[in-house]
Amino acid sequence: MSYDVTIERCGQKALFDLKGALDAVSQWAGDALPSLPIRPNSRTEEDGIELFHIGRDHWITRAPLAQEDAIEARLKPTDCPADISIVRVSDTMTFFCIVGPDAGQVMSIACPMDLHDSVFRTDAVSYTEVFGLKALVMRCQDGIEFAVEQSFADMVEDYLIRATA
Amino acid sequence: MMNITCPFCGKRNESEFIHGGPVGAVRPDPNAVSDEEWVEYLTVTPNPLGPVQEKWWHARGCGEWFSIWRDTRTHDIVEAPDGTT
Amino acid sequence: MVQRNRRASGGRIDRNRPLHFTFNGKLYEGFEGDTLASALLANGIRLTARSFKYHRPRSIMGHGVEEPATLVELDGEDASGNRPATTVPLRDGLSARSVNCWPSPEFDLGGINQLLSRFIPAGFYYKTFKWPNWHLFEPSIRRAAGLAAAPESPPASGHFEARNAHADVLIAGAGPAGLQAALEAGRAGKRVFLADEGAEAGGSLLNRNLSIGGRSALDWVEDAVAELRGMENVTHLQNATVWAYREHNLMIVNEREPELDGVLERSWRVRVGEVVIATGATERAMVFGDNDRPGVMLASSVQAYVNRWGVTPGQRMVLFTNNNSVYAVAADLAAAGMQVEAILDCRKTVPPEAVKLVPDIPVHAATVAGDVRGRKGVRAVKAVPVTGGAGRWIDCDVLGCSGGWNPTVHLWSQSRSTLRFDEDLAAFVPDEAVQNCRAVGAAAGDLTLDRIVGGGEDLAYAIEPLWRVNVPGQRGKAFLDVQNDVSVSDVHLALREGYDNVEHVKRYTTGGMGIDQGKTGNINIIGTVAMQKGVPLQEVGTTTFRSPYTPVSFGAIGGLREGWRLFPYRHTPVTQWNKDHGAVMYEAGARWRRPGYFPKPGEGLQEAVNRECRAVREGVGVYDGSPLGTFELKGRDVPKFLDFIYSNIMSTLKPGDGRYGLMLSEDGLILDDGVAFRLDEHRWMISTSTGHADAVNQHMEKLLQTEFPDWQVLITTVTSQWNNATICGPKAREVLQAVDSDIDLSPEAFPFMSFREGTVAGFPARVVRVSFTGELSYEVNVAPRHMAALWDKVMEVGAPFGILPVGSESSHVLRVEKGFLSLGHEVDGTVDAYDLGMGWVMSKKKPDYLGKRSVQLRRSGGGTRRELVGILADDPNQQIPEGAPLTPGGRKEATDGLVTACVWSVVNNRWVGLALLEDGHARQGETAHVRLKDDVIPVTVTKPVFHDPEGKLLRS
Amino acid sequence: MCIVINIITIMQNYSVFSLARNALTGHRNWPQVWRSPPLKDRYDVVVIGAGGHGLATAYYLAKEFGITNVAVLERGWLGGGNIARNTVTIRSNYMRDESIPFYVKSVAMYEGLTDELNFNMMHSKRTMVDVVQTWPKLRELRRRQLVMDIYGSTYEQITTEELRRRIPALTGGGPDARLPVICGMVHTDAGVNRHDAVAWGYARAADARGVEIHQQTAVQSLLRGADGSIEGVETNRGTVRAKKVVVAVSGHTTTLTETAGLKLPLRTMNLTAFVSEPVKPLVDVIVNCPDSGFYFSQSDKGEMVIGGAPDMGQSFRRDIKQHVFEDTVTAMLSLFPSFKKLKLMRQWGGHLDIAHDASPIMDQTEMPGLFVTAGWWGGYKAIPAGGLTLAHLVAKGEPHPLMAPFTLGRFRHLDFVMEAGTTTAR
Repeated sequence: MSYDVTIERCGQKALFDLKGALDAVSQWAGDALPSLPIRPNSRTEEDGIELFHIGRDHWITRAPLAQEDAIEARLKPTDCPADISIVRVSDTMTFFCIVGPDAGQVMSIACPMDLHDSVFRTDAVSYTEVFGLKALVMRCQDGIEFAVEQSFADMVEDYLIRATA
Repeated sequence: MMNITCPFCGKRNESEFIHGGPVGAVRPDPNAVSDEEWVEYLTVTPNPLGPVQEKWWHARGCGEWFSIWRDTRTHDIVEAPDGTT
Repeated sequence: MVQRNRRASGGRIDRNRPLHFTFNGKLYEGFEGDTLASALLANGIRLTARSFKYHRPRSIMGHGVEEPATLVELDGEDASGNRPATTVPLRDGLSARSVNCWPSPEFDLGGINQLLSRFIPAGFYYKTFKWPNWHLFEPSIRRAAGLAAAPESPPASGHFEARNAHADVLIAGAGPAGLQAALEAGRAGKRVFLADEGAEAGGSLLNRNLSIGGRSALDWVEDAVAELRGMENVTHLQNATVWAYREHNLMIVNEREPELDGVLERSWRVRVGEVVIATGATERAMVFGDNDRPGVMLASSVQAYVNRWGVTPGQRMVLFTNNNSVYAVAADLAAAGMQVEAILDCRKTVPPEAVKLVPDIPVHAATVAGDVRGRKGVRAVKAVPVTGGAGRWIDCDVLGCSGGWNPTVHLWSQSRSTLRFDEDLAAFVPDEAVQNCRAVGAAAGDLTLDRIVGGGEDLAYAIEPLWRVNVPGQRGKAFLDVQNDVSVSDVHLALREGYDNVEHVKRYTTGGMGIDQGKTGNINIIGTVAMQKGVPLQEVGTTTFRSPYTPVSFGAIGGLREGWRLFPYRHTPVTQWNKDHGAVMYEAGARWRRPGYFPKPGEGLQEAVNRECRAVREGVGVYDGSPLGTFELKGRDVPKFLDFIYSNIMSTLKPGDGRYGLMLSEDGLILDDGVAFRLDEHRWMISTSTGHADAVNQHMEKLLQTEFPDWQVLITTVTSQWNNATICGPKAREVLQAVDSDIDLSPEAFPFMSFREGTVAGFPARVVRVSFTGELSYEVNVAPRHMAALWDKVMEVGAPFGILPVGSESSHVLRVEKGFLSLGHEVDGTVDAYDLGMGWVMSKKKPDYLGKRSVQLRRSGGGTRRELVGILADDPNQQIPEGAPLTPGGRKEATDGLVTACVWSVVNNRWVGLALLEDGHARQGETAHVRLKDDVIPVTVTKPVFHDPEGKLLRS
Repeated sequence: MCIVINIITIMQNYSVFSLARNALTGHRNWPQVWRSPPLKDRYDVVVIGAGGHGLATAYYLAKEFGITNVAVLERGWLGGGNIARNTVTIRSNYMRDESIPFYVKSVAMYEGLTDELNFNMMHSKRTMVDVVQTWPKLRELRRRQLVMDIYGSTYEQITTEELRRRIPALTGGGPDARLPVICGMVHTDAGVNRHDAVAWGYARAADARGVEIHQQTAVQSLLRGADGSIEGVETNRGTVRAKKVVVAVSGHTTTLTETAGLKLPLRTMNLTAFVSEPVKPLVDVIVNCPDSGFYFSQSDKGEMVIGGAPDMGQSFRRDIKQHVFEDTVTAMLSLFPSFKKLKLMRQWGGHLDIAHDASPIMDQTEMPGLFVTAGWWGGYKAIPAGGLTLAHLVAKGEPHPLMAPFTLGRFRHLDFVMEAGTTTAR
């Protein structure tokens, strides 16, 4: 038998990089975004818009690509004050979903981080290593979702195919 | 491969980090020091047989730069950013 | 095919599943559950090997990883070499050969060495083979050395896998102590990782005939394994060796035959809170004359073959011991119907409870084995009083020895935890732990079952150490390391010559440096050294225990990563287009795969490059500049920050304008060159060279987070948010117009070194007027999702203008013609901006910036500098090799320069070069000399620019 | 100079004849390779560290400069430092005028060392072959080639076909590989030998010339005299005085010099190596793969001796970094796929100090009479020339021309000797 997983190279989504102090960012974002997660490496979601707290004074928001322009219009990256930074980064990452009973085993080949559900809870999200690359890892329905820098996507796909061959 | 405590992410594999060298002297005012002092600042770093304070970058993680105290004889992290060991 | 040494019943083998195998070409039969060793013994095969140095006949001595004597080479699909026969699971169709003997163990030509043995003592090669030189002898020495042949090919099918795992506690060894520890941890709800090197759990209990609480110990094992199987928090692996103990409790495990199709072996990196070392103990050999004769075995191994594999290695046994453990062995053998002729026990008095176990077996106290008869197989052993004196011969075909037991402390020692010599056990045992680990069971020196599992029933362990038999009249060599043929006389010679540290002894004699790493013999070497020097063993100390505990195949260590995945690789949306259009792709900086050039069918590199360059100089070309590192900087302090990291002034830039700049390291070396643009009051964009994008990112973040935490600068990497097609050449403006943009492209509205946002071909775009070619040039940045479409549009619209894609080879030519700097060529860790004729980039106004003081200091030394110049050979068709040195007058002496680049210039229709030359700036017009192997090329020194020196074109 | 009264002991000649003669007497009459004399309280020169450089320095002090009242003090056992741990690659394919002649000299001295010391070094001049996989690396190696030629060191480019003919096991790196093999560079001067023989040979020969070697003698601190110059050393066996002290303790240089308040631009790093199981002869050259980051050669015992990149960070712990180790292994398997079935038999680490510019430091320090030889990254190949030139400095007070570029003076104006990163086989 070989691994019982399905692997999907996901379509693009809207991504915005948010940097700055919690108050400054929340204040500027107002109701354009759900409330910012405060616990390190955790995420929140409200009607399709997700927020990842993945670094000190650093968040990423993710939404369906269709909402990209609308969100940008609300966040007004070019107008935001000097002490915060908002940058559209939708194209910078490619997401992969690994779902199925053996998703955990496949991830244990790819990723050195402890993804056991007692440690990496359902709302967890974090940058770590996947196949030696910086990657954003989180849970998804029946498995794990992760993203790598877009230019590496072909290589990661090659790796996953080999790992589950 | 060490298990290094990142102040934001907690314990992670050393392979997620990039070593940034020991914490050396504070950068002197280059217009106020002698040549000798400048050369020493540039080239002489702490090299203790024992605990050394050094910088690490969580490059494949949250991007935080931080410092730890690590014993160069054992690689034990004698003081992590969050005070743990 | 009769297995004449196979017992009628008993053993953990399946007699209903016969397996056929060949050994040295002959066909034999064994059973499911056999190892190659047990099957060979079952078939009465005695001679299984020849020794490394003297080619003495050898047989199987042990039953596990400790086996020193019999190494085999496997053929066919599982081809591999140097495998102890005791660790090779028997398979149907298995084909094995003895290593190190030719043509066969029975008749071995290398055996001639035995006759020469007195001429080749330890370290003999240090003293001879010197004249006329070692080369004369080396080939034959090497042929003799090595054991098995090297593997000829990778595994025909399947692949290796490496995994990560995490646990609260890892337990190495599933013997009684390991199982006990696993049950306790598992019941406590801990995440447990239990790994054992054997085919099945049980450890020594599989070999012995013990009971726990009145039941067979093996029933207890079965229950334990079943209970563990029921715990989802327990991972239990057999055929899995914990072979390395790394810092911070990272344990490396090698799993053989994992249950997954196509996976040959699996390597586990297990990070754990606590390590429990339950690796048991290894029996030690006895040291006496001819103690390597076929039929001399470890007593516990004889017991293992009888109990576990239903094999009687011989008919008439003699046992030789210095401790109690062999009495249970004797009892088992007697019960199995073997004739045990005698037990030779070097102890003055034998504990009665031991004797009670063997009522019908003669026990000779204070007696040792003084000699052995039988070159190709033991025929008799000489029982000699330990005090010396006349002995008597006892006929036998197997001599089982127990020199006592060594706790298996390899992992413990690898963890840097300390050992101490325990006088009662006469062995090195775990002492102080320096990482979070503990040893349990025999590994901790608890050599009796009751101290491990409640109700365990076996004999107390009482030893009187005997490091070597020291009675007169021993004729044969007494071996300490059977695999490397190291004998007591070798160790004595080493000591006599002054190699008196145990590490010297080990290196001089090669004792303990075999594949078995001296598991049965090292302690005897230490003991022999101690006896000779008259010091306690503790003082002699052990040699270092190094990973791996047992050899591991490199394939498993590598896992999936070799081949194409060895290094990451990066693509742009244009990569496919490049391949489709015949680009020669190769590694550029930062792991990008880039087009080197685009040859037409039948076209060579130079022709293709000339074509591409001509297009850029005379018409228009386009290249994919996506890999350039790009960062957005935001905040009030960005101007201050940029002024600090660049050598020139950036803070004065107006929104929409940009500037080229150099980044220096603090010690004044050139880190990177690139451009900075001001997008608006607080937003900036900088671009770096492809190769240094990551380094610059690290550099900036380090400064901001560790040196200037209060500076308000926020950095976002946008290298992959903006790809670019850079349109360059006299017709660039026309082409961009045709591609259609809402940006006013007129030179007045959109001058050189400025930045505009708008749309190009209908896509949101950032257009930048920079030039790395010296021509009018537009860097059109769009989102990657639009890049392929933009590229197609540019090629389509550009076709009438004769647009060509430009590869990195042409980019190189174009920048050399302009004398533009390339970090990989002109910058090699010694030159500074002044040397490169770029003094203008070193700000005089700024009191301080990174590298300023160091550059001043370096130049204040007043030494001559190597400065960037152009060089032209007299013959325009004379190419000068890049990297060639220049020397004074072309003489063969210390160089005074270096050719950094040389290209065929399409605009000058000749070869032009760049060089770093001592005092080069002052030597314009002079002749310098490029020194080749057998030739000198005189060159005229020129300014380092061969095209549009005023820079009109790029500003046009 | 004063007359030196030599107490040269007769060194038993090693030859096939002496071996045969001793065989007949059961090898009972071989003399001690070195004496164990009592430790005196004063010597002309004290050398700290009985490793390759320390022993060589002591030997050449005695042989070339007649200075025999020399004690070599060793904390552990003679030849037990990095010389017991290195991968014995001897070569001179460097890039800069400062480096090449020094290593050319060292290689030449190594080739004559068996006769010089009457001890078989098992020197095998088997050439080193670089496997080139990127164009920038080829450009860099070509650059070295012509500079090396000026100093008589050989470096020839060969085609991929020739490369594969010379290294049949090199079956990876094909045209479609991640990093295709472009060509090879052959350095015929390179070789390997037996590291223990180097330590023991120098020790035996130095001892025969009167040098005393004291093992288990740990130097705890350096003693500064009233005039600020070195006065001797404090050891676990008492004070030993000397007007000249040589620090040759790779890795621990700063640990010692700090006891005298000196500051040196050195950092201690860990470098690891490993060997495979012994197999029949397969590769008869030193294989160096700078683009992949590993190198290896096959020992006369049949083991593949493999080395890779150093660890990040300072370390005095001789440890294995699993991820660094795996990088080396995977790189090797990519070019030598048949090694997947070869087995790792032993691995180890060693620590060494690296200078700010990664080139060696041999000089008298600002403390008169105190000399250091340090910053040796791949210092094994430099032992003979390092020992000879340092002995010259100690004896004559001025640097030997070959070592002049490696003195501390270069840091005064940051005139670094940048050879760093020019190859993995350092």
